[in-house]
Amino acid sequence: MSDIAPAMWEKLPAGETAAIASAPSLTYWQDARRRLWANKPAMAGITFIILLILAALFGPFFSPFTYYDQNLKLANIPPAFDTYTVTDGQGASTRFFLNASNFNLYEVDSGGHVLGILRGERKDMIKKAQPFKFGDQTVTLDYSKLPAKLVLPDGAELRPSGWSWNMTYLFGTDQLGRDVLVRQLYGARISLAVAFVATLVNFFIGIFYGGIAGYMGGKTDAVMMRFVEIISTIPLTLYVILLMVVLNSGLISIVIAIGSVFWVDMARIVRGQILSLKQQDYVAAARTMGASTSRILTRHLLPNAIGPIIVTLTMLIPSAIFIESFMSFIGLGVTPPLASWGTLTSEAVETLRAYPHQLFFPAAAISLTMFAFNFLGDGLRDALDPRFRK
Amino acid sequence: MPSYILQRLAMMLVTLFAIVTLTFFLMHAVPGGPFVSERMLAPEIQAALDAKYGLDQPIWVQYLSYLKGIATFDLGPSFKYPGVSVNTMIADGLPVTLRTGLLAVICVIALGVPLGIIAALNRNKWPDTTVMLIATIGVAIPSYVIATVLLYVFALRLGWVPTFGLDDWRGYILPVFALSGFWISFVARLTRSSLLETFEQDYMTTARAKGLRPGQVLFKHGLRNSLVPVVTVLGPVVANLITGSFVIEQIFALPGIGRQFVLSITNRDYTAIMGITIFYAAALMVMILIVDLLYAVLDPRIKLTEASA
Amino acid sequence: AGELTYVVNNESAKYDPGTTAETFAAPIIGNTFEGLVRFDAEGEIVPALAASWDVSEDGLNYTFHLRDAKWSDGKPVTAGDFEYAWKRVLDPKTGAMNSTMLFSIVGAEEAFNAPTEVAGIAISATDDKTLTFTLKARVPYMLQLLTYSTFFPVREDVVTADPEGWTRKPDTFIGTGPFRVTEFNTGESVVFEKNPNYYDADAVSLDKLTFRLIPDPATALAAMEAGQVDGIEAVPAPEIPRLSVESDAFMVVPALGTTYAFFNPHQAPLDNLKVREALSMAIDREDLVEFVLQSADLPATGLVPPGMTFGGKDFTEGRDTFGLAPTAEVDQAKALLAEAGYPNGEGFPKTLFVTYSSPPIEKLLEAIQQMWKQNLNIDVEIQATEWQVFYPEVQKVQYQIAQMGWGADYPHPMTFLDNFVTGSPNNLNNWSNSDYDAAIAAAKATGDEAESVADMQKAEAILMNDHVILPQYHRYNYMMMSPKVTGFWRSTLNVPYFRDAKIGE
Amino acid sequence: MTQPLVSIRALHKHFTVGRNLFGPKPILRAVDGVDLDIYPGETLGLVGESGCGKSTLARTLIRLYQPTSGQMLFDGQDIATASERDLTPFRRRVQMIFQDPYASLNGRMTVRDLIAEPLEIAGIGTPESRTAKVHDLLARVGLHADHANRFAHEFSGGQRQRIGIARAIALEPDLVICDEPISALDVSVQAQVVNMLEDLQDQLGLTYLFITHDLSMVRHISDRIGVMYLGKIVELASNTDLYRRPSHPYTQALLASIPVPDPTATRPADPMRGEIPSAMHLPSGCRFRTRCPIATDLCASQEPALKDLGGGHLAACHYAGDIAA
Amino acid sequence: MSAPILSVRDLRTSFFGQRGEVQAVRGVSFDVHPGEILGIVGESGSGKSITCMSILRLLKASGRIMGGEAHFDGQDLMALDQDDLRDIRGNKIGMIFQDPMTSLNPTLTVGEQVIETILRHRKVTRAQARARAIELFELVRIPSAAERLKSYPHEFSGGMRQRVMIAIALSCDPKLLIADEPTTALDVTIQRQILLLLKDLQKRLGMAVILITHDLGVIAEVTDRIVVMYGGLVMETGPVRDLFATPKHPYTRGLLASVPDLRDDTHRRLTPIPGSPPDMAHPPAGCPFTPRCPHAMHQCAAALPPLFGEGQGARCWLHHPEAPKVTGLNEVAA
Ligand SMILES: Nc1ncnc2c1ncn2[C@@H]1O[C@H](COP(=O)(O)OP(=O)(O)OP(=O)(O)O)[C@@H](O)[C@H]1O
Ligand SMILES: Nc1ncnc2c1ncn2[C@@H]1O[C@H](COP(=O)(O)OP(=O)(O)OP(=O)(O)O)[C@@H](O)[C@H]1O
Ligand SMILES: [Mg+2]
Ligand SMILES: [Mg+2]
Repeated sequence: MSDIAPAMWEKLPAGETAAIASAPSLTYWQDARRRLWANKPAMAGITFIILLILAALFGPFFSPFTYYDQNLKLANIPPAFDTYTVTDGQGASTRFFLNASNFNLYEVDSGGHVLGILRGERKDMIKKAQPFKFGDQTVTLDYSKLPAKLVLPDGAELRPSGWSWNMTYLFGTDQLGRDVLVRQLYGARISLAVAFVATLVNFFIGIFYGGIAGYMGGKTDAVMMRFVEIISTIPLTLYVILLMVVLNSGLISIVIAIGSVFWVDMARIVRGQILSLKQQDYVAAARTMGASTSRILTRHLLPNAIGPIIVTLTMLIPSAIFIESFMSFIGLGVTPPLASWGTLTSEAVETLRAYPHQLFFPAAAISLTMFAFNFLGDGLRDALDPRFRK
Repeated sequence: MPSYILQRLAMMLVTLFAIVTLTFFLMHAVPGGPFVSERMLAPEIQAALDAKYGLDQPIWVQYLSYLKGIATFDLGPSFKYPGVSVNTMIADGLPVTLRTGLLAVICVIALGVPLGIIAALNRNKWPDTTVMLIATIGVAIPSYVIATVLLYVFALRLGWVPTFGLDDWRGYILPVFALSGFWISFVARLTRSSLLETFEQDYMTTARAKGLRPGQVLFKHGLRNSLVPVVTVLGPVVANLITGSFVIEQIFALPGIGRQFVLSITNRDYTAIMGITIFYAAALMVMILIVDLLYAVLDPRIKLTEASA
Repeated sequence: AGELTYVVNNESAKYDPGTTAETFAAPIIGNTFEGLVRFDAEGEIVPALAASWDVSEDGLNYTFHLRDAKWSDGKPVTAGDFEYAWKRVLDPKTGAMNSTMLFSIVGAEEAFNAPTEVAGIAISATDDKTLTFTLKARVPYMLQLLTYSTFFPVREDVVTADPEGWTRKPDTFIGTGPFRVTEFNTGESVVFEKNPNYYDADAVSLDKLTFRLIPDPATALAAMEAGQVDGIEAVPAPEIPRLSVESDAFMVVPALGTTYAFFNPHQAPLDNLKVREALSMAIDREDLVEFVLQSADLPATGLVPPGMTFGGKDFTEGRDTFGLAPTAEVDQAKALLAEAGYPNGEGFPKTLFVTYSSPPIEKLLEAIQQMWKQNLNIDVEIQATEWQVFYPEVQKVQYQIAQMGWGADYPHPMTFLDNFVTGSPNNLNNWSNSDYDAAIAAAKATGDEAESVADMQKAEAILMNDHVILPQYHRYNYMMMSPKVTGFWRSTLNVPYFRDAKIGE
Repeated sequence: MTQPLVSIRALHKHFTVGRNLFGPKPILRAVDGVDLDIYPGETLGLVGESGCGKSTLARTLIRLYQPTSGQMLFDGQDIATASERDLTPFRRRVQMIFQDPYASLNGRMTVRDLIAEPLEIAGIGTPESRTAKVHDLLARVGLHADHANRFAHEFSGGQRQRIGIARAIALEPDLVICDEPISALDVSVQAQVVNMLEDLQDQLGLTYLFITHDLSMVRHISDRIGVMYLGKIVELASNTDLYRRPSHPYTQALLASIPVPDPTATRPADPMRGEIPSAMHLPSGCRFRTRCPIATDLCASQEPALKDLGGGHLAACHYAGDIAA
Repeated sequence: MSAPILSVRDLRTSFFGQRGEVQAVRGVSFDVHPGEILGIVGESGSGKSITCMSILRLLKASGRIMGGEAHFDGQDLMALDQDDLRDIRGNKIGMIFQDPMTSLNPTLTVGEQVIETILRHRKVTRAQARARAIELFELVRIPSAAERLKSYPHEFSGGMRQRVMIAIALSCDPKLLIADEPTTALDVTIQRQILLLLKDLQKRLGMAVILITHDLGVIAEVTDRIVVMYGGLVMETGPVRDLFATPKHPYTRGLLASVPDLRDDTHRRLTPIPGSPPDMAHPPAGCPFTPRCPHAMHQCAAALPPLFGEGQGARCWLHHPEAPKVTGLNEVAA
């Protein structure tokens, strides 16, 4: 009646079932690391940041330009343009493009490389026109009505023959004719350094300060939090000016300035979290084990507050980048011609209407970096919180 | 509780005193002075001006007389704006700043928190991605860029709102938005992250097991337990917003105290610097006190005396 | 008839004509007050509250005969008002910023330094309609000076009633000009109406004039383009090329101003004339204007800007270029630098170029920095600090190169040249040259205009040939005013006058 | 007799509860005058109504709560007032198994970290040796070595409790305070754990304070048993004594309520009546009188003290001697 | 017998984490009839709680119901839409969670947590709901009920919190109560009162109860039928008397043998089942109890046995007709 072999009814010898091979025991951090590695967006974020750092460090070597080399004649060139072609009687043809915001013509080759500015004839101030001679051909730039147009001698309008990326200056040039790309790579060095310092400071001062205040509670907390209030109310500008007078400009001063004031928000947030977390039983358990305050903070409380910490950390990065540009304005930051993303951005706001590309690139760089940091932050948060699973 | 508040208020005075003292000496340590202008003043005129405003006295004499002033709530006359007292200066600028600031606060709460909720509820789905995308850009782009772009697009190109001023209600839209953009993003992210954490708690399961409606589960059980970090940032944010922003007031030509404050620093208008700092400090400390009180309301396990004694 | 809104970018802290020295006060004071004389649209001195005047042969005694003018509250303007106003400025307790402007009057300086000497001030109202004063020495530009607000009358009764606060309230802000204030909205706007008591009220057309404060020029431009205001005081520099072709509201107004930098002749390496000259030669001023400023400003090779004419001839006409050119003279500059001991820039010590925080200026300096690097192979570091930090340092003459500039107080070359006289408070590089001082003194002493001009030109040459300043460009102002508005003008001293403004269709 | 390891005298722990903006807050007397000695090597069972203050007593004893008043000596050291620093050796020698397994396990730590933590704090061993020890402990409490990589939320209630137990015995402490260590475990694991605790006691001479509601288990494991009611010990006796001769009406009621694992057994109807008093409003006189079947006027007016019924059998009832079964 | 009020068929639930799938519940079926108390006992970690949570679809994010049905009152809970399900939860089906410490919201007063449930499902005023809450608190024997409504969970002892959970579950007079270890933190006097309360409700209102507990005394005392779980499976099921009298599964037998005997003073060593339960991340192919079973056969390791027998069924190969006989399990002792 049955298809079960009689042998199957034999008694199984003891210890027959082999213990399942057990995976090596991981500590929380090992486990977190493993989970972080497995998180694709986080890895993409890290990759981006690493590439960015590499680009910032080595990118400029591959560029024919430096961050300070100006070519005033090629100022404010966009990263892409419509090209026009004019052919003279000898059959020599010239490709060029028109910068509609400053009414200059620039010669380009067929690959989109900018060759130089074209010098026209005298401007006719009344008719708002300027003739340009190409061999025996004359093209008149008519800017009496905007947008400016190019007119052939027969009165017909010269139409673009196509468009091209700017292969000489991939991101265009700035107001002094410097390569935006290279400047931005240099800017990345400073801004990333600032972001790094801000992160470090938040991590090592903000988190611990807030953590200690929250965990200790009582008088310690009261005094520590009043100190935070003092720091956050003393006018930053005054403080920065004083620093600037005492220390002079430079990265060190920025580090000191950011380091001394830039952790108070984090401290507050961490404290708030710790205040409610410290009531948990696992903290009580750790205390009964004789865990030191620092251990309770680092092993128990802070990992459980990681969500808000990471959000705050990633939020504070752009703030730091822009505070740096504000400090530069006062005189504490980078000295020209060096620029940071922050100073590039604030400079470019002015030319937003005429040359939007000058704002676009630094703003995009900051945004992309923020995305990278956010992906990384989210990944970290997920990695550090075992309850979140896909 | 009332005694706790009294205690905190007393402590506030001590803190305020420390802030006043530090700011006062910091301010005087910084180079420049209220009479440095575009031109060189003849030395005799400089001396006459210093004498007129008591700046020729030793610093501690100035300090004591300033303290005497604020003890009677007199913030003194502005050095830069003769005939204007700092009290008036604040009273003049405050309504504008308060109006925009409070609207911004409302926006931060009314947009930031719901956006965070939407994102958390749709974790890793498109609404979440969208909100987080916008929120990331919202923090990555500084307010002056946002303000400039908004102004260009909505006021100039589209003409939907006036380019400057608060003469009608539409004038509020851009400044309030530019003011609150960063914080909306911040609060949205914070709310999302905190909510996700709360969603994993056992009592959320209990709440669902009771058959509560999703709204009840979310707002009564989920949100409240997630609000501690949000409230923590909101406190100082409110203080910041209601004391104005230089950039926004500058760009939208609003006569508020945020711009006033920055100008008073560039001008070294000593009394104005002090006055607005005191005002800001008071606002901040009150907000932080409120936050601490809210902690105890939000989470009964947090004891007020623990929050700070 | 009509209403007009004009945007200003800055608000003045003080509107008291006697005490303020702020340029931002000028638009308000200039339209609410008038002094003895005023400028017309062509920049000529014309009678204002004074109907006529006499100057003594030696140019020391001035007698003004006032017309029947009224204050904005209807009270008559008397010579005593002037006497009071001027003596008030000379009282140190008043806290006037420009008291020194009156020091050329006999007894003025003494009275300022010792208040007991007030009686010695040689200003007197001989009767209600006659004002006389006596100068210590000839002041060739005295009439121009009198257009400056320090010389405007103020009302003793309102001033003594509230010495600090009278300029804050419309009803005590009593002036003599074509408009009177109806509202002071701090941080926001100042609103004027036509002053019915103005002596030439018929000429005034506008009923209401609003100065709206919009601190950000980009916003102001947007407001202008959106048609929300009628005129704006300034436009953002990057917009100049576009506006100059696109907008019929765009105006370029010459400003009597020169932007230059001080070389500190007491600090190495700039104590070497050849170095200074080389540096000055090596910059391409035309490129700076065309590509960096992108404006119509004029490349400057001298101190005094064009725009001041004597006998129909501009002061700068035919002026030497002092070895400089609008474009860079690279070879000569290199040679000079080599002569100075730095062939091809080698061994050139570390040099700091300090400036105040101002994005356009910093950009300009970056371009100059680059030109020096490219043309002379020398490295100059730029340091920008807040004005309040920068300026006191410059006053101490503890810099190597410092960015600066000067705008005229009155349309006369002396407003520039006087700054470089030994001991002048604005002589910020402590340069001292006895020939220069002598030439200036001579220019002032002579009653002959041509001679005076020659002396001044000689003085400028002395200064420029010593290359203690690095002239960059002569400024223009770029503003917008709706084409509907006629009769508006802005003086070379930057005061917008709405006295004759009319709104057309 | 040997020196007690723990000696508690007149211990009080009061809480203020609720929120009262104005006026005094109500006081809750969770532990209200407890005298107790725990001798080395013994297992002292503690039973009592839920909410009577057992956990509070345990938490106060381990100084998670600061006692309101009273004395606590551990091995001669005053631990009621000692500073946290002075408590360090005490902390190493006394461990606690928490009543709530989940809340007392940090959700961000792997089981390995959780169990290794006391070892780490004490600075014992290398990471590898600690991991080995963790595996050993896991096996002892009936978990897999494989579980070491997991997090608390991935376990069932009983599994969590085992983690807590493994953690508490990791350091081989002198005294383990067990706050309902086995109530979340199934009976076979209960048996395993109890056997294990007993083995450890034999091997290491551990002392247990064993709080539980399981009267069969407490009888099995304890040497002496204390019965608590509303913040006080109402009866204390050796386990055989207590079960043979329960001398407090509450103890009697307790014993009568024990469910028997025999579906065929019949039991008297609910033996306990009357209103349960709250620790905020203690009744006058005897705390138990509101529910006591034999309460008299005396009970309402006078609070009975613990009296010795001989052989270390203490009971706090005016009629203790009379009613002893 | 009446139609079952809850009928669970082949319920399977898994958790998905970094370690892959953890099969917590692997095909559980049982019925609960109106007015019946069904006991669930079993190894800790055997999936009792997860089974109950799955029935109400209350799993956390990482858990997923892989299949099965649960018919309640004619509706398949697994197929119901969320709105209808919500009307059932807390109303027709009350649930008491195992861990009272973390299952109550720490930021709301316990009173509020009871009242909101009543307000959700009953058309009553707040005052009425409050009165009902007080009544419930008295029912579960929380002293000073009215006053303690205002307390927060952390101010309650473990047992008191558990009673709050019970009060919440009972607040709407559910037709079915799922009680996951409702009395573990209670002393026996109160436990008894609660159990009597449940019995009373069962009788009066015809409430059905699923009672999960480790306390075989409680099982014996109050349940009608029991389900014995091990390794995510139902190992044995049947009327409580039969099961206690003649356990047919070696696991059930081991379980019963582990209980200390109250009448025994000898301090005899307890007799637990040796070994440890299977890891559900790697469930064995055969009977999960095989490694610990004293009677394990090759067949046991090879294939999962079906449930043998009507009425009292056991999932054990020993009940296969061809299996060798073991005294006391598949062969009644002589
Ligand atoms: N979130 C989770 N992730 C992974 N595995 C889980 C999760 N929750 C529970 N499990 C696993 O599911 C299985 C069943 O758990 P369940 O809580 O149902 O056990 P139980 O029978 O209720 O045990 P106890 O009697 O100890 O409460 C356990 O092996 C547990 O490890
Ligand atoms: N943190 C606290 N704040 C206020 N009251 C508390 C606190 N902790 C406990 N209580 C109260 O103290 C009393 C005793 O609680 P405790 O937890 O010690 O009881 P228990 O004997 O352990 O009960 P169970 O057996 O139910 O765990 C209870 O009435 C409880 O409400
Ligand atoms: Mg307890
Ligand atoms: Mg369970």
